[in-house]
Amino acid sequence: MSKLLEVKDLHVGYGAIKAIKGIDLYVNKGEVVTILGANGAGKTTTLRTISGLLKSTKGNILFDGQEITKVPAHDIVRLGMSHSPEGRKVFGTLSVEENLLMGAYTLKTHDIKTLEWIYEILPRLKEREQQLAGTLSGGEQQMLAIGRAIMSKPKLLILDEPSLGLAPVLVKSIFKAIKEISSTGVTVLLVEQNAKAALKLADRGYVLELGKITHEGTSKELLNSTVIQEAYLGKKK
Amino acid sequence: MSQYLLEIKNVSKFFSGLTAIDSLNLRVKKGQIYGIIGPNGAGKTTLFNCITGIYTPEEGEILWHGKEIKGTPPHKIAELGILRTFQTIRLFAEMSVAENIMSGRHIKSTQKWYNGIIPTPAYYKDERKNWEKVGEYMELFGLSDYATTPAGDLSYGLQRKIEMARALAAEPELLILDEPAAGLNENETKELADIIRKIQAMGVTIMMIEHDMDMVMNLCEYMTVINFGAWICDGVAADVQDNPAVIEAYIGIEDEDEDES
Amino acid sequence: MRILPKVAASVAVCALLVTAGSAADVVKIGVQAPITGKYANEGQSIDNGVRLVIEQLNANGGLLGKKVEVVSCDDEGVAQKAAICARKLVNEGVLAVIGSYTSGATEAAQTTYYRNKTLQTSDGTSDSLTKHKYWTFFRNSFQNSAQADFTAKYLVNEKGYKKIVVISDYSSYAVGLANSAVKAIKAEGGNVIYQGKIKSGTQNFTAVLTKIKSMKPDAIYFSGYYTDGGLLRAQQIQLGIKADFIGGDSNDNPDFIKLAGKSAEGTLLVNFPTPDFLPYDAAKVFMKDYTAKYGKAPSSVWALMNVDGLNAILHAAKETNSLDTKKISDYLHTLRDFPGITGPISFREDGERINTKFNVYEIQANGKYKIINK
Amino acid sequence: MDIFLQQIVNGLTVGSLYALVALGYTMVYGVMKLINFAHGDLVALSAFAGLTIYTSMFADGGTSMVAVITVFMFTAAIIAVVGVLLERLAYRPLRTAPRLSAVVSALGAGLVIQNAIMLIWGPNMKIFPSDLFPSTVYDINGVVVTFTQLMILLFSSVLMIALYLFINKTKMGTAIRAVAIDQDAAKLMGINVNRIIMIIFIIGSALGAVAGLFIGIYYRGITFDMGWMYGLSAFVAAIIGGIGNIPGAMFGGLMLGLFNALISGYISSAWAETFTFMLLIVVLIFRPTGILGEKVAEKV
Amino acid sequence: MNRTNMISLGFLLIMGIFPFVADSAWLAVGTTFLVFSVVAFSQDIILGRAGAFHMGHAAFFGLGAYTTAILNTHFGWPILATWAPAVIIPMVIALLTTAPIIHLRGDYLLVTTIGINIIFLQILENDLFGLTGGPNGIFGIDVVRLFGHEFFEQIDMYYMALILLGITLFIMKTLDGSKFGRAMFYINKDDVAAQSMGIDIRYYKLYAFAIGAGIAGAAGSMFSVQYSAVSPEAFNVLQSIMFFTIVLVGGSASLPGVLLGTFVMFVLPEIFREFETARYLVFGLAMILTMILRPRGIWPVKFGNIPSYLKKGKK
Repeated sequence: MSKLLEVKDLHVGYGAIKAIKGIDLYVNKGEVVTILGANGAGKTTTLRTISGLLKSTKGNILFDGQEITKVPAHDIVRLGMSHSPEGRKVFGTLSVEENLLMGAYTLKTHDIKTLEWIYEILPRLKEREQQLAGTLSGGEQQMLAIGRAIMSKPKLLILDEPSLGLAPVLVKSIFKAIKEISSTGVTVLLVEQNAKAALKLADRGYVLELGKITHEGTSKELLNSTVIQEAYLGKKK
Repeated sequence: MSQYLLEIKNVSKFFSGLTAIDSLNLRVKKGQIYGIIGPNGAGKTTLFNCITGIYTPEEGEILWHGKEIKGTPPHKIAELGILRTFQTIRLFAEMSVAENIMSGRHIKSTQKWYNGIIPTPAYYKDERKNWEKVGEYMELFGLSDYATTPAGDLSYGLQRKIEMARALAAEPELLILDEPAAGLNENETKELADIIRKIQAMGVTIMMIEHDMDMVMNLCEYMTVINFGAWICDGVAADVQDNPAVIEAYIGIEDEDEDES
Repeated sequence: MRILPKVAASVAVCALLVTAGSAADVVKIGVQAPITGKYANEGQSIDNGVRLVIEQLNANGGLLGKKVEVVSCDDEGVAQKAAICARKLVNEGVLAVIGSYTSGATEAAQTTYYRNKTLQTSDGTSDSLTKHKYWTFFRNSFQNSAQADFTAKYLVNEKGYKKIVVISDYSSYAVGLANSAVKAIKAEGGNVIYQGKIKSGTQNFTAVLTKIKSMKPDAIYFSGYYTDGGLLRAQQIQLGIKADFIGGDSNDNPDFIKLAGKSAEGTLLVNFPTPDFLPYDAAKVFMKDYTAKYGKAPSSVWALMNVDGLNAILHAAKETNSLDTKKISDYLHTLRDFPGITGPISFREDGERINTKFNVYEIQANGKYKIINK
Repeated sequence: MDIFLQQIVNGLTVGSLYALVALGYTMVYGVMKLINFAHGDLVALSAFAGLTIYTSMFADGGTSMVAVITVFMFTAAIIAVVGVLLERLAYRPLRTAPRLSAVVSALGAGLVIQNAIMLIWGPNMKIFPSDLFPSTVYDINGVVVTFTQLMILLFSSVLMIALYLFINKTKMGTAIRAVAIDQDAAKLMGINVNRIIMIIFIIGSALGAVAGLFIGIYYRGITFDMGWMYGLSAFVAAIIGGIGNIPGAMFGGLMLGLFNALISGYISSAWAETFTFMLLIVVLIFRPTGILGEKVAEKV
Repeated sequence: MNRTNMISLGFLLIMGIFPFVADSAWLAVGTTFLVFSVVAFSQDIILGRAGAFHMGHAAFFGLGAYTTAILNTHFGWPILATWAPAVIIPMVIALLTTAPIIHLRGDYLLVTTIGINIIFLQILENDLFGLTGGPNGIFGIDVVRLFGHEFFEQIDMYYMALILLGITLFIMKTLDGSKFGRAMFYINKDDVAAQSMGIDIRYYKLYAFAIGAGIAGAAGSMFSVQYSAVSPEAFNVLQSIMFFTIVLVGGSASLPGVLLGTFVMFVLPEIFREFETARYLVFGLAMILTMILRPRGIWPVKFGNIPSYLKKGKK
């Protein structure tokens, strides 16, 4: 299997604060990989650096064999990476449809098929097509954020906490959608709070603590170890 | 007089139709270390913002010593003795550590309105007294070496300490800590736990949000778990840790396993 | 505080010594004029005019055997800048200051010149310029009230207007002229149906003009400056207000015609004779020299007025054989019919120039002026 | 009644000029959160540049629609280039600097443009020829409308409708709105934020240029320092409408124009500015982000 | 003795002997420099310390000037007697006008304070109650008389302005060392954190406006006596913009910064008068360049001015 994304010895800092202290990870083509970790562990920072929003202080990022460490964010999108950010960040005063069209900004003309497919796997969006994104519920906004991210037909889809603040029933449908997306061959890098659900979906996982990767392994290994429970709920007794 | 220091009664807060806090109840006793836990986005910080007056909840009561304080502006809340730290550190980054901590002395300062222009003997005395207090708090938190260093130039761990020292300098009755251990390493976290115990020993009641469960379980005498702004359970550490609803809220929905076909 | 006077005294002595040292071989003449800003045209003409006169004077051996030097200060037509200029020119130790162009800038500087015994001559026309009766001040033009009297008589008696509108801007000059005109028109038995004000430089005067339109006036008298007057006339015609437009002296500027465009035709202007209409030989010579040196004519008669003020002062210095400003002033107060380029010059005890004469011009289709009063 | 209608016509004319200028402020503010204090001076610059282009190209040929359109196109292009340069040189280096530093830079840029105008064209008033547009006057039941006024109303409404459609109905326009909402999210869509900002400066400056030319043609006399006055009025209009909001700028401009005309016509032109700012303060007290502005939730 | 005190005293000393080396024209420039630096400091209290985007300071400066001018010329008060009202009236007006808008954020406050300035100017130009003298202002303001002595020489003006600056520096020092000055900084740096420390934002912002307006009023009074004339142009929005720029170019909340700012923005253009019209062009370029190269001003503020007994090891 070839590596679609490879991160080597990545360091990121804001001023005096070092958020990421040398992490290595990779994502193979077609895989679903998840990064787990408590709040403040540096998951979001890692994703933002990969997609070019933050500059690394040290280290390399390779995408599809190409060095992208210094490529600006908007050009990385053109290479086939799409990032659905934490907190959804939908364009509140744009309609659902316009949000989706923005997702296809890098394409000359957007693909009707992709749009139809998105409406198919996320039917709520079709109902709300002309509504302003800011008026949607949290779950609907999350669906929109995911839908928007796959409008550009990416090779790699990065999802940052897609289930954040969502009711269980919504979490289920979101994960169902992610699964469907990955089944079409899209590689997925997932940061998730909901560790169980994430690991069930993923092939492999990394556990991030205080800017360092402390564990990695297949989903099964991680699910069966006590690592996760400890990372989130503290050591039991 | 109520036996509780702080009581939250059926408090709800809405943001443009979304329910951030859903008729929540909790009661904090004097001298307790009280934990508020729950997954990201559960509404914990919103709750703190309601208590400290940054938001005004639409429904319910917030009682301080049995008296309603809902709708009181934040600076009055501080004067009542409720001080806080922030999830994303909010220090006066360009100002020195000592000056940051001095902001906690603001409500204790006795300077008159004209002292901004004309110094009086009382003014000099008041200044001296407050700076000395700042010195004491710097000593307590081990910050004395950094007195003149801009707060923003220091590490995460030190910044967390400055934030706590600043709040403590106001001599609060209730100290609200929003994720004090976020971004700290293991040693720093341990040190933090010691500091929090020391603060408790000084007679200050503490309410905290924390994700570091080790720390929460060790420190907090009582805790409430919330998700989607609503109460899930409360109790002492052991009860909470074994509660299936809590585990579900944190690490996922067990029944999804069976869902697969 | 106690040492303050002492320090002041010692420094003043030093300053005196310094000025005395340099004053030995040159005489300085100050020009305070709006060399930049809205009235730059006029200010530059005044500056040029003074420099031409002094150049000619120096070529003829200077003043009392001394070389004369011109020091200019740009007051931008702004009162506060004028006050700064006054300080500067006094510090330079000038004998006399020519200017400024606007009444406001002149008035702002007057007190400083008076306190420092420096002569000043200005074309400002506000009545208030001579109210202090400063012995240092000499007006080289005419009082607003004189112009207002002339205008009122012309409007009411010769033209027989029944409904007159009077508009000014907010400057003390224009307000003063408008108030005097209203008073004079009433005294002549005329009827002022509306007196309004516009804010100079705002360009859009349609609101006030629309209001005027509903009153159906047969004459609009504007006492402000040409920069607004031209636009006011153009917008009046645009709005279809069929009234004669009579501009006060400050509308006498080529730019008025440019601004008003075709609408300029038929506009009446009340002013002192313009340079081209001055019947005196000295005026013709001056105009020729000026045009030869600067490649264009002075922008209006105001430069010539100021040159006359300067000439009168130079004449007085020669006559009294003195650079003592008090002596020069005393002489000037008794001066009668000194032949100036804008006509005979005589000063009253309060520094007022007396016996000036006015014309009414009509702007022709070709942009030329035609004298229409008797 | 016809007096009232006349004031309305006059107010709308001035109002549409304000609106055109206000659009430049609001678009830049929407994306960069920066008051582009130099914008008013760009408007003044366009009047001078347009006059020079006209006199050098069509000095003796009289006027034709061709001439007028050529002048408008050339001037708009020149001002757009100046606007882009302004952003590159004075604003882009300060994107991450404290807010007020960019404000000072904008004030400095305004000073540079204003004084460049003075050095190039001199301090005196320059005058537009009166025959650029036919001096036809239409008298509709006592309400007088000039050909120039009609042109101003017509052109500015066409431009505003075109801009509205561009912003709301095209991909580029949607991208501009997206950048205004969230630059990071926009980058993640593959939108080149720098390019969008450049486009905003091109559009804003070009609209300002059109306004500047109309000011020259309508009022005829132009001075190097007139930009400040139009800039401030337009800026106030943008805030009243809700800064950052494009229909808000159009609405604010027209409203301010009408308000001024009615105040001047019925109360006193002497206190027009006082009333303008009273209006602004009252609007801000009741609607802190302007009439059409969105409510911004404070994030803690 | 700390650094700020040393800089202040050193500066006052240098300015104190300046008249012995300068000619009278430069003395006039020096006097205006002193008066303008007082105004700049008062602007800095509002803008640099409390962090309120205030671009209408010339109004308060002008209020002080006109108070003195009106009381003196219309009502015959001696100049000395007008000093107290020239401080108090701007303070009161500042409180009344800013109280309804003090909650406005950033640019909104900026444009409404411009509005205050413009309304003030319109009142002056419209000659309200016949007191302000319209567009030309008021001329012939008296000089300071004390024990039968008339202080009208340039050098008198200079030393009066220097004393005023000395008083201002003393007030600034007291303010910075008080809970009031600190509260302003806290609000400026992070208003949410400041509130949570018990600081009433509204109160301290208004406090800043009141003190700032009062000091500006005193400077205005001095200004009117110096020129024996006041006129609206001296207090228009462009002047406000100048004071605003002085603070930011020099370095907000920085004592030497504000002095440098006043020097750069006011004295340098005087020195380069020969360049006449081009100087403002160069000036605008310099403003842009300064902000690009030193976004926090030429001499940015340095915090950490704390009692020496708290300073231990320094890291």
